[in-house]
Amino acid sequence: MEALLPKVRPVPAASERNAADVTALVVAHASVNAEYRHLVLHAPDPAPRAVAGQFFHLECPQTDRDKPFLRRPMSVYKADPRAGQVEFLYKVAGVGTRGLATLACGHTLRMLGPLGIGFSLARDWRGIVVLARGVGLATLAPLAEMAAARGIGVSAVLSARGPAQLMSVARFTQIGARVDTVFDSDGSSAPDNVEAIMRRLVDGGRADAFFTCGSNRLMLLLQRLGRELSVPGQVAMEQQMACGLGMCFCCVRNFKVANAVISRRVCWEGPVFDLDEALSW
Amino acid sequence: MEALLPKVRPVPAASERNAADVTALVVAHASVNAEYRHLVLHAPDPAPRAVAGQFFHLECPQTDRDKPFLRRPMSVYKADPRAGQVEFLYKVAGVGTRGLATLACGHTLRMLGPLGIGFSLARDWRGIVVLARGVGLATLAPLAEMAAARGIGVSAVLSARGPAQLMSVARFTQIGARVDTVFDSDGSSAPDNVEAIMRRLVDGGRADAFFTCGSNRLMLLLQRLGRELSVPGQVAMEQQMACGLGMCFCCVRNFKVANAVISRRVCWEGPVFDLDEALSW
Amino acid sequence: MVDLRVKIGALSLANPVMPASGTFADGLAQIVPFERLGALVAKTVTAELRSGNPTPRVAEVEQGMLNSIGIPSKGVAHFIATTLPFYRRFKSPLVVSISAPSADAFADLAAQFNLPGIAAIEANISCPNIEEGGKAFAMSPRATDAVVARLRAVTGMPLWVKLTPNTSDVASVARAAANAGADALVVANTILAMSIDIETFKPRLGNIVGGLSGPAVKPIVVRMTYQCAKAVDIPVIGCGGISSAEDAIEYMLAGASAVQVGTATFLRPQAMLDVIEGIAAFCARKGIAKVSALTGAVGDADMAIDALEAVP
Amino acid sequence: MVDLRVKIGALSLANPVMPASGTFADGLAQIVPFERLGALVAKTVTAELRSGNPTPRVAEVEQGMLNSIGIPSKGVAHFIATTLPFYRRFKSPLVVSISAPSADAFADLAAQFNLPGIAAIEANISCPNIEEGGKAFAMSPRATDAVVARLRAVTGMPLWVKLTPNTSDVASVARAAANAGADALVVANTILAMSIDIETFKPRLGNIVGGLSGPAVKPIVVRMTYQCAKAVDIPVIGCGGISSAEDAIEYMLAGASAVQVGTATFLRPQAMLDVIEGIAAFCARKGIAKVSALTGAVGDADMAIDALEAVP
Ligand SMILES: Cc1cc2nc3c(=O)[nH]c(=O)nc-3n(C[C@H](O)[C@H](O)[C@H](O)COP(=O)(O)OP(=O)(O)OC[C@H]3O[C@@H](n4cnc5c(N)ncnc54)[C@H](O)[C@@H]3O)c2cc1C
Ligand SMILES: Cc1cc2nc3c(=O)[nH]c(=O)nc-3n(C[C@H](O)[C@H](O)[C@H](O)COP(=O)(O)OP(=O)(O)OC[C@H]3O[C@@H](n4cnc5c(N)ncnc54)[C@H](O)[C@@H]3O)c2cc1C
Ligand SMILES: Cc1cc2nc3c(=O)[nH]c(=O)nc-3n(C[C@H](O)[C@H](O)[C@H](O)COP(=O)(O)O)c2cc1C
Ligand SMILES: Cc1cc2nc3c(=O)[nH]c(=O)nc-3n(C[C@H](O)[C@H](O)[C@H](O)COP(=O)(O)O)c2cc1C
Ligand code: FES
Ligand code: FES
Repeated sequence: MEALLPKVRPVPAASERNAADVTALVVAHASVNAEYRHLVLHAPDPAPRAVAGQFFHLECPQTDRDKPFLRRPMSVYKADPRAGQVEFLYKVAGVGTRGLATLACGHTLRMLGPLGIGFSLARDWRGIVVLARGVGLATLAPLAEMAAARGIGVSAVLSARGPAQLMSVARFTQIGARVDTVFDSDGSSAPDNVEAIMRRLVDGGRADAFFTCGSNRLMLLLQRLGRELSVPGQVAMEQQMACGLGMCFCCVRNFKVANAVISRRVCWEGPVFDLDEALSW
Repeated sequence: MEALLPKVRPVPAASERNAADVTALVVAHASVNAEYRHLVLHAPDPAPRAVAGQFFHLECPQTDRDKPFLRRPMSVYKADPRAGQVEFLYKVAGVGTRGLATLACGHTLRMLGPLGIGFSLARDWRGIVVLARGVGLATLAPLAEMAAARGIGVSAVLSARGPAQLMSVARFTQIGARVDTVFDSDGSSAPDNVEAIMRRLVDGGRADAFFTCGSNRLMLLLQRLGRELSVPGQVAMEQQMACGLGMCFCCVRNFKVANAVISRRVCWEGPVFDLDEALSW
Repeated sequence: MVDLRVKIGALSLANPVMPASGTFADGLAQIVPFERLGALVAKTVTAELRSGNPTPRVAEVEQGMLNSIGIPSKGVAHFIATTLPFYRRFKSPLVVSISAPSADAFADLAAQFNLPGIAAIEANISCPNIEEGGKAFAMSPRATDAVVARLRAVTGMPLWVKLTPNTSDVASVARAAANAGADALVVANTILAMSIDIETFKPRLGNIVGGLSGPAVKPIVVRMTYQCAKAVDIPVIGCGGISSAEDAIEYMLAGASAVQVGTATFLRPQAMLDVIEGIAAFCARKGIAKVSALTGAVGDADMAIDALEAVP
Repeated sequence: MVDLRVKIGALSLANPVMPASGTFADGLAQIVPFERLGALVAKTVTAELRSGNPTPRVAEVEQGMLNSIGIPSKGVAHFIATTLPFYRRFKSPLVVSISAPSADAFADLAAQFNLPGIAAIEANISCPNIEEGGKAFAMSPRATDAVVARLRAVTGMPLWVKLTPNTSDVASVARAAANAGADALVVANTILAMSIDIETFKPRLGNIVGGLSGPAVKPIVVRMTYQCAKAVDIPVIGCGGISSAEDAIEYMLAGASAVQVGTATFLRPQAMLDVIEGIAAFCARKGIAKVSALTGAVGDADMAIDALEAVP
């Protein structure tokens, strides 16, 4: 059954992967809102061949105030092999991202990638539902485009604190996605309402699979619905990383497979995992 | 005997000193030759009240390549209380001075000082002889001005690898100093010749005291001559420093006092010491 | 207003910040009003004259420095005649750090400091013990017990014992010191280290090896502070790589009742003042009325531990 | 051309640079041609399945990182079936790192690696010894002697013993390992450390404490390498904070015959290649024909020591 492919998909060996540590050039870098920044880089191969759900490990600049020691993982927000570009959408959260935020056009950035396993789309799917919040948008926006390119319809439910925090809506509407927005500010992001929207999308035949990222609460909601309504799903997860290459075992998360709890490396076996196997974090 | 004042002078207590850690503004910064740079700072009180032989402890900027951890000591090359300026002449030697060399006009620099004990001039001296090489020039140039201001004649013997390495000659000639230059390139800096010049200056009644800095070899020469010809002297010494404030005892050097070898802190009991007591380094 | 006072046994300090021994002297009075410090800690003094180690005595490394000063000292008589009167001018309590090569010599020295104007004795037992082939007392619980018991017998002063990080089991040493009668522990001295100039092939220190201090040691000594604070009931004073209020707070959360600042003062002479102000500001922001509430407040009890279980 | 070859006992390496155990895996093959490394060192394997420690397992500190991975392992059978065949594809010698909770268990495990395609066994004896209340073997000379002697009895393979820096007297531990039959020492594993988030009051590691690695530990471990190399006649492999050719050279001058690179690979995946090239360039510039001439070449014999002598 191709719809179940994520579950049985073998983890690709190192020889089937193609990461490289490249020096990329900043070509645009701007604030999206008070917290998020959008970074566009010109990067040599293989970086622009990243697929939705994959990530890069970024060497964040040191500043007088901040001395990030480790690299920081960032999902690819857009990758364009023809233009030779890679984009990120990130939240200024701490030491590393504050350093990143100081990059100006013309500066360079070392980045390792593409890393990890991206989203999978089964050939027989006709519609997918994407539920995103916060940073999750950065990860799911390119998935919507990938789906559209394969003729799969996309319904996106985008959750945010308020309209000012909403991002990337155009990325979804441009590919013809049906977009629902829900907010904390007007109460529409409450679980009951999100669940109702999801059920309507499933009832409307739009949900051959669920995709989510960015919120533990939404992940659990979608997992419960997926089990009840027999909709498969994928979730992109985060974890603190050191190497990004499967070497250090820092980035593990727990998954429930059959009756056992197993740990998997987010950077190597993920960051995209089967929704049904994911455990709360 | 005032001429012997450096020997018996008590080391001033902390309460008689006036160092502060100030933020100074770079107003000029240029190369003097291939190795040396001249840095001019606008600095708040008490920095511009530094006297010849005193030094500052500079917080050298970190760069991508260099991360100086400790501060670096630098002699005051010129201090002008009315203009509120302090100047340094320094050699780009390693981690710290490479960092320093990146300062541009408008940048700021933390500096602690004035530190240490400067040169002393006895009231009854009529002429002093200054023997300088390399970095020693930076330390001795303001001494010449201090002497001239007190009506003491200055004879300067400036030693360098070649004419291209000679610096600050104008600082000496402007105050009417008699300047001899000696070079490695033409052999005139050889000990015998320097000694001959010195003896002539003493014979000519120009040497009530010797002053030197920057070369162990020249220091020993002057010490020997001073003992033979009963000319007192002062030497400004260097040593690696951590605190600059007499706290860490990193910066000690050995001195011979009566028949004992004692250690003194260059930053606190010095950097200017009695020439006769100094030991080779 | 945040209450910054802390108690180290019977001794009350106006705030938890004081200098580390050997990184503080009269010269700093130009920059720092000594009255504002929680305590004054003098450089370690020995009974006899000592010259210290050959130069160079300092080398910088990444985020830290090596020193091999080697406790130069003008001896106890000079200290009592000169250093003591100087520090007595300030109202902050004075802690006298002492060192000696045997337990008996330690006791002889400590006995000479039963003097007014001294608030506590800090026994720097990280120094070589000639009775154990030059191994520092604080490297072994047995030698620590021996020297602290002798010290306790001769002094009624608050007795602080400064441990070395160069030991396998700092908690056992801490317990030995506490059981032998220490009133507080200082954790810790410098970590033995080395640096070589690859251009000249020479060690960067005249003494070949020296003590590492500064930010590089902080995570190691925070761990030791945590272990010691769990091991004993007496106060622990944290010392190692503290250069900001954040660092000091981390030590306090790990179990320290107060902190000592060393190397940071070399880089920023007013560092201790910044630490005091920063702690007050932090407590105010967090709604913490007394800084002493930070001591040992690390949230280690209710850690959310994943139920990891491996399968092939 | 500089001769980069070094010998670790009977084993010849094409160059002195190899990864540190636990910081290396197949994933790096995308970036680094494994044939160019002096050796390949696999992640420590245990006999049984182990899950490792709770998350977060990593925290960054100044010039270093803390990890509390805890040796997750899929067990020896999986290693032999899967990991071994993978590494055997490369011509660089393979070093298998092993760990066990008792001397007997160590020996049982080592005996299973008397297999073709393995160049050496690295015994990671920095792990807890259940027979000593969980203290690491390498914290004491006695426990080290016991485990190394047992290992020596069951394996004819080159036996490398990896020491812990968390000990009072690393030279004695080194001597114990050498006397019990180790062919080489790896100096050292990580230094036990801790970091607390002052906003949340939580330890930054799920396991509360973890191992410090990276540039911050270099001066400490260079010192240990120097002490161990002076103490034993077998080769010492330096490991701790090496991220450049300069660092590697410093370790070799201190006495290391080869070096392992760990954390630096996380920051710059091609770090080992840069170290190899940098060592070759350094030797060429200095006119050093064989890199092995660097080993122990520190100029510590003729140090100009000042005749310091104190007077009041
Ligand atoms: C595969 C992957 C893809 C990601 N993609 C994006 C993205 O596209 N845009 C974006 O804004 N962020 C993304 N993140 C999260 C991003 O890596 C972290 O926000 C960033 O590392 C924080 O670094 P910092 O130094 O700014 O903050 P820090 O000071 O390191 O930490 C700030 C807070 O973030 C937490 N944190 C730190 N690192 C991580 C991490 N790796 N994962 C989760 N939490 C972390 C810390 O515990 C702390 O609470 C992704 C993470 C992963 C693992
Ligand atoms: C009181 C005093 C006044 C000084 N005045 C001047 C001055 O006016 N102009 C000037 O160019 N230099 C002066 N120096 C020397 C200057 O401090 C050093 O050149 C500088 O610290 C080197 O730092 P770096 O990081 O660039 O080099 P590093 O990488 O630290 O060292 C380069 C070389 O210089 C040696 N060195 C480092 N620090 C010192 C030091 N404090 N004293 C002596 N040698 C050192 C090192 O051992 C090494 O061989 C003075 C030193 C002292 C103690
Ligand atoms: C230059 C220097 C001299 C020191 N002298 C002493 C000393 O005399 N007695 C002592 O107990 N500790 C001494 N120490 C250790 C410090 O008191 C302190 O324990 C150590 O430096 C760690 O703290 P820090 O990282 O804040 O510097 C000295 C440290 C330095 C750097
Ligand atoms: C994430 C991580 C995992 C490690 N796992 C192991 C291990 O499994 N076995 C081992 O002997 N050492 C392990 N180490 C220690 C390293 O091999 C090395 O001794 C230490 O990191 C010091 O070197 P470095 O500073 O170059 O990283 C690990 C270190 C790190 C950072
Ligand atoms: S980050 Fe190292 S294994 Fe995932
Ligand atoms: S530099 Fe600290 S005493 Fe002189």
